[in-house]
Amino acid sequence: MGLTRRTFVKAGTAGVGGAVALGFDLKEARAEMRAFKISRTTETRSTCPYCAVSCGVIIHTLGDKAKNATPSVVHVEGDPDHPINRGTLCPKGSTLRDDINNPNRLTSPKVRRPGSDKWEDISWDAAIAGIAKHIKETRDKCFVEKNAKGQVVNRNPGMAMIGGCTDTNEFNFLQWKFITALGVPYRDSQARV
Amino acid sequence: MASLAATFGRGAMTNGWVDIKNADVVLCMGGNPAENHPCGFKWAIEAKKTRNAKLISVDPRFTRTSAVADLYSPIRAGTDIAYLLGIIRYAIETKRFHEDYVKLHTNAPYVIADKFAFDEGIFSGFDAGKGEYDKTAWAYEGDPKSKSYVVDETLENPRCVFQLLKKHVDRYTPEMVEKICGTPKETFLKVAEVVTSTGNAQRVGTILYALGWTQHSVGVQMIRCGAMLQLLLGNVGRPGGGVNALRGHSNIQGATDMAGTFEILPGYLKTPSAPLQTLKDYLEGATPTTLNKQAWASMNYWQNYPKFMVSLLKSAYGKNATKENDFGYSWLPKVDGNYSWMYIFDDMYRGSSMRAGGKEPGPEGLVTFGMNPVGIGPNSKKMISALAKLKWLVVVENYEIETAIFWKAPKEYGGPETAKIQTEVYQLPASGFAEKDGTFTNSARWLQWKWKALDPPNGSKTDQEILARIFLAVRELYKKEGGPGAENVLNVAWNYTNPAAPDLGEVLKEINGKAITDIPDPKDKTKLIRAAGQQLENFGQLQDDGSTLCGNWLHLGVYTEAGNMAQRRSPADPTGLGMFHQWGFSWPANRRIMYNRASADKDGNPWDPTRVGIKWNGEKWVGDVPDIKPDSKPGEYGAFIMNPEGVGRLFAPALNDGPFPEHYESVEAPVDNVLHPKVTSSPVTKKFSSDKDVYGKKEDFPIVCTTYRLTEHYHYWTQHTKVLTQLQPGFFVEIPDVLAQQKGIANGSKVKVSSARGSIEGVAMVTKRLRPMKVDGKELWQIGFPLHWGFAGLPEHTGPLANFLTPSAMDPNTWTPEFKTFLVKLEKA
Amino acid sequence: MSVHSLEIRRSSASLLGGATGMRALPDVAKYVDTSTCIGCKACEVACQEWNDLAPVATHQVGTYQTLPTLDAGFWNLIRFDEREVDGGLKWLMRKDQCMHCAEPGCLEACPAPGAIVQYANGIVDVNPDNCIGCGYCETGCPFDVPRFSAKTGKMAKCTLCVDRVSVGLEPACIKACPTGCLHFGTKEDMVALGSARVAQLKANGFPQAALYDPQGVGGTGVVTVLGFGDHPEWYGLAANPHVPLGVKLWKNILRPIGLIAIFGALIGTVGHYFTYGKKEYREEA
Amino acid sequence: MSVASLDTHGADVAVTAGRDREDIVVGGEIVRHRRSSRFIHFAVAATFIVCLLTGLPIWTPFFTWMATLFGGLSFCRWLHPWAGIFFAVSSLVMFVHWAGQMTFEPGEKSWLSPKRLMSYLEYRDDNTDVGKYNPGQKLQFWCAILAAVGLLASGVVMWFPASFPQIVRELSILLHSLTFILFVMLITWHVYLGTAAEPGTFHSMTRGTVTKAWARLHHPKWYRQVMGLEK
Repeated sequence: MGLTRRTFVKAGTAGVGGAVALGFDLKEARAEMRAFKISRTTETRSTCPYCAVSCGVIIHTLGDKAKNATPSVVHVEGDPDHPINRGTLCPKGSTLRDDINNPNRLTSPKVRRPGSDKWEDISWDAAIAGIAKHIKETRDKCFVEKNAKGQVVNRNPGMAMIGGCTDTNEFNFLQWKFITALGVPYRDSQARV
Repeated sequence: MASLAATFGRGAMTNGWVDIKNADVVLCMGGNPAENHPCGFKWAIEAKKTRNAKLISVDPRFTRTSAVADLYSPIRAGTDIAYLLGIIRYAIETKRFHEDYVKLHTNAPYVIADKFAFDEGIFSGFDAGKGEYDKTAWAYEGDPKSKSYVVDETLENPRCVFQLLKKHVDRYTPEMVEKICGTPKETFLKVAEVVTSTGNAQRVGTILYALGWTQHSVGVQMIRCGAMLQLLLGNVGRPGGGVNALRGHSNIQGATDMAGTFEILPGYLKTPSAPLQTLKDYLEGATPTTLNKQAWASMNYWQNYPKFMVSLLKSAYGKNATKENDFGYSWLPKVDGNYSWMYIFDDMYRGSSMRAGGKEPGPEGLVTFGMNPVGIGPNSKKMISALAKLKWLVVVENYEIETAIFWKAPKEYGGPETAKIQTEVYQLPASGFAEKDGTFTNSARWLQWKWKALDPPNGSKTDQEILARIFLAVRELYKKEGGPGAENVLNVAWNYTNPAAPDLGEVLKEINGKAITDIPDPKDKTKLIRAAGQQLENFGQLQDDGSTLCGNWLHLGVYTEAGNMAQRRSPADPTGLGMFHQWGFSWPANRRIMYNRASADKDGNPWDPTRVGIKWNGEKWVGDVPDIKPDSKPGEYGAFIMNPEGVGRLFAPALNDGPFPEHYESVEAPVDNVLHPKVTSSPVTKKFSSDKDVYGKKEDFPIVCTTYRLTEHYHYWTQHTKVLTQLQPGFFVEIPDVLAQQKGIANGSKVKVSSARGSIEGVAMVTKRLRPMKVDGKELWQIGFPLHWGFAGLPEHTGPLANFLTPSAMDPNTWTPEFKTFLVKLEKA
Repeated sequence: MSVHSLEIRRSSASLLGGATGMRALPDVAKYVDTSTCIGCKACEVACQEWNDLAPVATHQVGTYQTLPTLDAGFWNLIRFDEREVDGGLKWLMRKDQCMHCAEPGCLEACPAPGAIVQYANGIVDVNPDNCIGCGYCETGCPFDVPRFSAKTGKMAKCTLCVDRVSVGLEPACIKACPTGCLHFGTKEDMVALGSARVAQLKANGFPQAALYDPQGVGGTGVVTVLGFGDHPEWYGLAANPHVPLGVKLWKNILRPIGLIAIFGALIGTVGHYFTYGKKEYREEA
Repeated sequence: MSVASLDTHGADVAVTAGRDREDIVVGGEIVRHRRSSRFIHFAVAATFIVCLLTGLPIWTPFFTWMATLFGGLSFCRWLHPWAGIFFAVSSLVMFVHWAGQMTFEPGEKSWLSPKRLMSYLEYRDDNTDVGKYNPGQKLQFWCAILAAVGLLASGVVMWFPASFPQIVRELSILLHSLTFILFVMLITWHVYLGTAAEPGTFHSMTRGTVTKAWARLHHPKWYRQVMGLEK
C-alpha cells in the first residue's frame, strides 16, 4: 500500500451481519490523501529577493543533485530558523516559486535595431560584441580627460549606468569596478528613487 | 539616508528588525510597514503582544498599518515636518524629553556662532541667485584659542542648540499643526503624548519610516525631524529605539554601501571632484579634523579615511596602484556637479550638460541591470523621450520590462514614433536570486550569504557573467585599438580565477580585504598583525601605505581567515534582545545596534537594565559589539564616533536646506505656506526646465495625490507573476467617499486623474480610509494610487504607469524625486 | 497496509465505523487573531502554492478583497470590511476558510461514504476519491465554505493541510503569516492563547473582545479572536452557527421515516396479496 | 394469435397500425392503450427507475450497494440529474397526453374516500360506473405530475446549490426527499396493483390490449362504452 493511503477504521463487529444482509461492501474503506510533496526534495537556503527585510527562504528542488537529475523548483517556503522572518513570508515571498518558474522569463538575448519595430534574436557572442563596440565608440567620442578648467577628470559622460539594488554585494562591487574602469560619472540606483 | 548621516554619522537603519520587539512605542510615519515590510512588521506586533507597546500610524491614508495600530492620525501628505516639530515642541514644553541623555549624547549644549539666523522661512547664508545656502553660516561657536566647541551644560545659553531649537519650534503649536497638517488637534495631542512617553530612561520608542518620508522635496528634513525627536527622547542607540529606515529592495542597502550612487565610492568614501587633483588634496578635504578638546573627545572615526581610501585603490588597481602614482587616484573619474538620477535623464534628454563652465556631452548610452527607469522615474513622458535620444541601450533583466520596450510604448506616453527612434536596444536575459549565490545586505545592515539552488534557465546567464563579459570585451578592444584614457580601462584589477564569471566568494574576500605584505605589530615589531595574503579581521588592521587591500572597509570582518561570516546561521541569541551575533554578519564590525554607547549613561550603566545595549563592566564594554573603542572608559569618547564632535546632532550644519528642519510645502503646493506665505516651497529645492518639465498650480489641480506600493506586489517585477496579479486585479484609484459622492463617482466605476503632465484612468476604489481634510480652514482632498502597473506586464495586468503623473521635483540633499505629493484633478471617465 | 498516524473519527454517510480510540490524539486548531491581521494575503497564496492551486480569475471592483467569496481554487480568503465604530474608522480583516467544526455540517449532509472525514485530530477533510460532487455539503455547511470544482467534479475546501499536519508541520497559511496573527497547535492551547489575547484586548480599548468558537457546531477547529466580539457579522461570521435545520430534518427524521415508509409500502403490498390475492375475472357461475 | 383470425370490424386496421387506436375491440380483446400511450408510460417509468436506482444510493448509505449497478456512486451522481431531466420531460409529455382523460367527473370524488378505497382494495366495491380510469388511477396520474414538478424544481436547486440561497437549498433537500418518499410509496402500489394484484393489467401496458372479461371486471362502464352497449 502506498504511503499516502490512509486507512479507515474497520467497522465494529456489531451489526456486521445486518450490513452484509443488506449487501454492504465491507472491504476496507480508504482515503487517498495528497502526498507530502517535499519529503525528499533538496533544500537550499536563500534570501528573498524582494524587500530589505531579508526573509530567509528554503528553496525546494526536485531531485537529489545526482548527476543525472536536473533540478527544478517545486516549492519555496520560509526558513523557520531565520531570526527575522522565522519561517513567515509575505504574499510575494510565498509565491517565489512562480517567479523562478515564470513562463515569461527571458531566455535569449535580443536586439532591436534602430528604427525597427521588433526584436531580433541574437547570439550571446554577437550581443556582447555589439555592446562592447557601442561602449568603446561612445567612450572614445565622449571621453573628457580635462574639464573646461583644465583639471584632469578622466570621465565618460557619454554613458550612464543604473541598477544593482536587486543583485548581490559582489555584483555591485564588480559593477563599481566596471564604471570606474570606463569612467562613467552618471551612476545611480534604486537607492535614490 | 543623508539626514541620518548628518545627524548620527552613518546613513542606515540604526537598529534591527527583531529589535523592534523591544520598543514601548512604535511610531510608523512616512511608511506603511504592514504593507511593505510585513515580515519585519511582525516585530512591532510582537511588541504589542508581549509588552503592550503602543503602535501609532500617522499617514494620509488609513493603511494596513493603521488597521492594527492603537492610534491612527491622519495627516496631509507632505506636512510631516510641521507635525514632528509640533511633537518636538510638545516634548520641550511639557519637559517630556530625556534630559540626561540630551545633555550627554547630543549637541544640545553646543553654542552656535552668531552668523546663524532664521527669518521668514529662510536661514542665514542664502544666496538667492544660486538658490543655495552657504553652510558656513551655521557653524559651531569655536573657542579660537583651544580650537574647541563652546558648550553650556545648563542648556540656558540663548545661542546653544537647545535654546535655538526651542525658539525654532515655538511656532509649531498644536493649533498650527492642525492648520498645516489637517490633523485634529486632539488626535495630534494624543499622538504627541504617547510618543513623548518614551522621553525618559525607563521607556524606549522607535520610529519606522520608509519612502513616505524620503520621497519629498523636503524628504531629508522630514527624516531629520524623526532623528532629532529620537535624540531628544533619548531613544537612539538603545535596544527598542532608533530611527529605522525600512528599505525597499533586497540589496538596496548593499548597493548603496557599494557605491550604487555617483557621489560615493564603496564604503561611503566620497567620489573625488575635479578640483581635488591629487590624493593628498582629496584626503585632506575628506578627512574631518577633530575640533573638540573637551572632556568628551570624539573618536572621529573618519580620521582613518586615508586607510580606507588607499586600501580601496589597491583593490581597484591592484599592482598598478603604487605610492608613487598616488595609488592610481588620477585614474578615478572625477565629477563636476551632479550626475544623479534626475540629471542622468535630463542631460540625456538635452544631449549635453554644463560642467565646470564647459559644455560636455550627455549620456548617449545607458546600461541598466535589474532596473526599470521608465517605470521608476518621475514624469514617464520625459523618461521615454529621453531614452528615445539614446544611441544604444542595454537592459539586463529577467523579464521584458517597460524600459526594454520603450520604443513601442503606447502613444499616450508621448514618445516619438517607433520608426523614428534610432536607439539600438539590447535585452539580455539575466538570472534570478535562486540562480546565483552571493550576499544581500538587508535594511538592518546584515550581510547574508545565499546559496544557489539551480542554474539560470537555458539561454540566460548570471548578471556577474554578463557584466564581466562586457567588461572583458571592452578591455580587449582597448588593448587592441587603444583610445583616449585607455590606461584607466586597462589598469583596473580584474584578477579573478574565472574573469568571465567571477566567483562571488572570491569577490567577497576581496571586499573584506587582505594583507598584501606582512603587517608588523606597531607595539611589538617581532609580531605580525597579519601575514601577507591573510584576510583582514578588523578595521584596525587597515593601512594607508598600500600594504592592505580592501574593497569596502565597512564590510571588513565579513570574510576572514575563519571563513565567510555571511554564511553563519546560528540562531543563538544570548542577549534575548534579538541581536543574533552569530547569524550572518552585520556591518560595521558585526554590530547590531549602531551608536549603542548611547544606551548607557555617563558611567556606562544602561538607561534601562532590562534592555542593555552595551554596559561598562569596569574593564570593557560588554553586550552588543560596542560602537566605541571597546576598552575606552566611560567619558573618554562620545557616543557618536563618526561625528567629529562625538555627539548626535540636533543642529546639523551639514545639509543643504538648513540646520533645522522647517515646514515647506511640496513643489506643487496645494496651499500657501501658512508660516511664511512668501516662501511656500523650500527655497533650495530643485526643478527642471525642459519642455517636458511642467508643474501644476493649485487653481487647476486642486487635489493632493500620493503614490505607493501594495503588499501584493513588488514594484514592476511581479506584474509578470500570475498568482500575484490575481490578488490585485486592476489599477485603481483610492478616493474618499465624500469626494466620490460630490463627483458622482461610484465604487468600481472608471475615473480619470490628471496632473500637469498627463492623465491616467483607473477603477475608483471609494473608501472611508481617506477623509476630507480641513487645512487652514479650507476643505482639501487627498487621493492616491499604487504604482505596480505598466505596459509590459501580463496582459491582464496592464495599466497606467503611476509615474506618468509625478513631477520632476526633488530634494536638494539626496536629489530624490517628490513622488509622494503632487497635484491632480479628478473626473469621471 | 499502511499504518497512518491519523485514524478517522467520523466519516460521511457511514453507518458503521469510527475511531477505535486505540490512539488518543489531541484536537488541533488554527488560531486567527483578527486584531493583528494586516490583510496581506500571504495565507491566501501560501495555500494556493502548497496545494498547487492555479490562480483564479479576478476583477477589480473597488476593494482590496481578492474575491467576493471562497472558490474551488481559492480556499483561504481575507475578508475586508471598512466600518465606522464610535466615530473612529476600523478596517476589519478576517481570514475566511473551512472552520473544521467539531460537528461538521458538511459531513452530516454528505451522502457519499467516506467523502468527508473527520480525522482523530479533528481535521475535517474532503476525500476526492469518494466525493461525488453532489454539493450537499454546500448546503450542510453553516459557514458557506465548500465549493464545487468544475475542473474535478468534486468538492474542494481547506484541508487544514492534513498532509503537513500528519507529518508534524503546521499548515501552510499558518507558517506564512507575517504578523503572527495566525497560529497553530492543539485546540486547548489555541483557546488558551485566544483567551489571553482577548483579555489583553479588553484591557486595551476593546471591551467587547471575544473568542469565537461557536458551540452550536460543537466548537470549531479555527479559534478566532474578534476585537468586536459582539458583532461577529462584521467579520462575515454567523452569530450562532449550527448544522442547518433542513439538513438535520432530512437526515435524522425524513430519511429514517422515508425508509420505513417505503419498506412499509412494499410490505403492505405483500400483505395485501396474502390477504386478498388477485383480483381476476372468474367465469360467471 | 394470428392476424387471420381477426374478424371484428376495424380490427385489421388496429392491428396493422400497431394498435394505434384505443377503445376498439380486436377479436376477443379490447385495445386499452395505444402504442404512444404505452411508450410514454414506459418512458416515464424507465427514467423514473433510473432516477430511483441512481438516487437511492445517494439518498442513503443504506442503498450504497445499488450504486454498483451503475458503476459507482460518482456515475450515479452524474446520471441522476440527467435522468431526472428526462423523467421530467417524459412526465410533461405524459401530462399533455393524458391530462384530458384524467379529469375527475362529478361524483368521482366520493370514490376517494377512505371507506371506498378500502373496499376497492378488498375487492368488495361496486364499480359499475367506473370508466376507463377509475378515480384512483386519475389521482395516481395527478400525483405523478405533481411529483415530477416537485422533484424537478428541488432537483435543479440541488444540482446547482451555489446559485441559490441557503434556505432554498435546505427546503429543496427536504422537498426532494419528501416528494420522493410519497411518490415511491404510490408507485410501489401502482406497480403492485398493475401486476400481481390485477392480472391482465400489465398486458394492457405491454401489448396494449385487455380481455373483454378484464374490462368488464375492472372498468365496466368503459367496457359498455367500447362494446357499444352504452353511449
